[in-house]
Amino acid sequence: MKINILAFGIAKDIFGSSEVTIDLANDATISNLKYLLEHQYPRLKHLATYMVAVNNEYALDGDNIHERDEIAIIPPVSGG
Amino acid sequence: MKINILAFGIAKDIFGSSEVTIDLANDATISNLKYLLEHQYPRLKHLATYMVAVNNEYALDGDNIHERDEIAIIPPVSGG
Amino acid sequence: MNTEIKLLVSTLNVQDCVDWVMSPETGGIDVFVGTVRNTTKGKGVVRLEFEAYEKMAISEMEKIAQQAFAQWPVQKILIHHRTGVLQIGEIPVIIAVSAAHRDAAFEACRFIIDTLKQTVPIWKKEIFEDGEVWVAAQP
Amino acid sequence: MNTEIKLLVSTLNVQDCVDWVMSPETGGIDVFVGTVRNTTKGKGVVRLEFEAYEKMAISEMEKIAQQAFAQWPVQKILIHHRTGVLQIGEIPVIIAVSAAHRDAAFEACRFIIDTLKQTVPIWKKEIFEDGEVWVAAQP
Repeated sequence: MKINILAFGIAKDIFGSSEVTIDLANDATISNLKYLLEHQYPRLKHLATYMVAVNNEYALDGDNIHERDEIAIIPPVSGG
Repeated sequence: MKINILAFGIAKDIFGSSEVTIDLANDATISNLKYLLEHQYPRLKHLATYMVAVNNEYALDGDNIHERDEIAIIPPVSGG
Repeated sequence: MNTEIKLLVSTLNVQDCVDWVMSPETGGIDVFVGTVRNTTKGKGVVRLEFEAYEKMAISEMEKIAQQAFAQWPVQKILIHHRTGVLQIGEIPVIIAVSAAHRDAAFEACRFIIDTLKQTVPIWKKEIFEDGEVWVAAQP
Repeated sequence: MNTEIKLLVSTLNVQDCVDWVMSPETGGIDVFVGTVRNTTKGKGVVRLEFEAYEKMAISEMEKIAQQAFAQWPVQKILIHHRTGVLQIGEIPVIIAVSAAHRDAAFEACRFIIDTLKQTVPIWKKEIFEDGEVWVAAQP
């Protein structure tokens, strides 16, 4: 399945875009997604840390991704 | 010596005035003053507590009072 | 001057207080705003009246500010306190503290209001429908 | 509604925030005002740029407010956060919390800003004379 990934902050700089499309297996997990992204955008591995949000909630590595989920890369936040 | 005593809050109600004059011995202490005031205005003894200020500073019971000192009765404060 | 301490008879203004403590070096400001509640111990309050021993109140508030400067790395401290008659919802006190980092601002601000309520010669009379009482005066 | 949570592109106003949380039952309001400092780790800052994942940021701030209501007896919670370009001295965030008694307002306000900085998807870029950096992004 084709999944759109939203990027914010430094992740947007790393991707060179605020949105990229990734091809994932139907039963892919957050872990699978991170592995693919880090392969394609190695600078992701140099972040202090980063999270993935699914439908506006922080997701765990084992969570599954479904078609039409809204996926976002959340680098370390620094609001306030 | 004649000493003017300023009164605030409930002390003003007890004295019936914002200022009263008391005749004190020249070497009088805060303790002596309190004793005289409580004799003359027994309702003072019913306060939760009260302090005496000399020249805008809280005074201790053993402190001496001098002519021209500014003396004030400070009932429990409740600002803020 | 890094303190502004005033007793005022007119309405206190929060924005003015924040503007006064802010500087280009400031990273965080904590502001405490006291307000007149419509009840005390379940009883309806009509209004409050504040009275101050003015010169000593200013001097005690200045002491508290200096104690705060000694304890926390804060930049500016403002204390504005009303006197006179206040209606429900009016503001008896505003304390604003600026600092490079927020922890100092929070801690100093809370110290200042807690200590002010214990030591500064200001008195509050609560006016009820059926009487009035000087707060904290009686045991 | 007892919460007002907003991302805004225009100047934040402290007085409006205090007015919104105040009610006749309120005895104390604590307000935290973040401000843009002119230096970070000794280096001169020219301006900041804030970016938010808007829908999730609102939802995370709402969660924090609900956690605060669960922990402290507070009445109303307001969180206003800026996005876009901010100059030195401008206000990125205002948090205002009202309560019958001040301890709850202080504690909830501090919890909210501390948690916001850890969980809410908002990012700050510091612009220096000679470059720029996304704050906290690199180890």
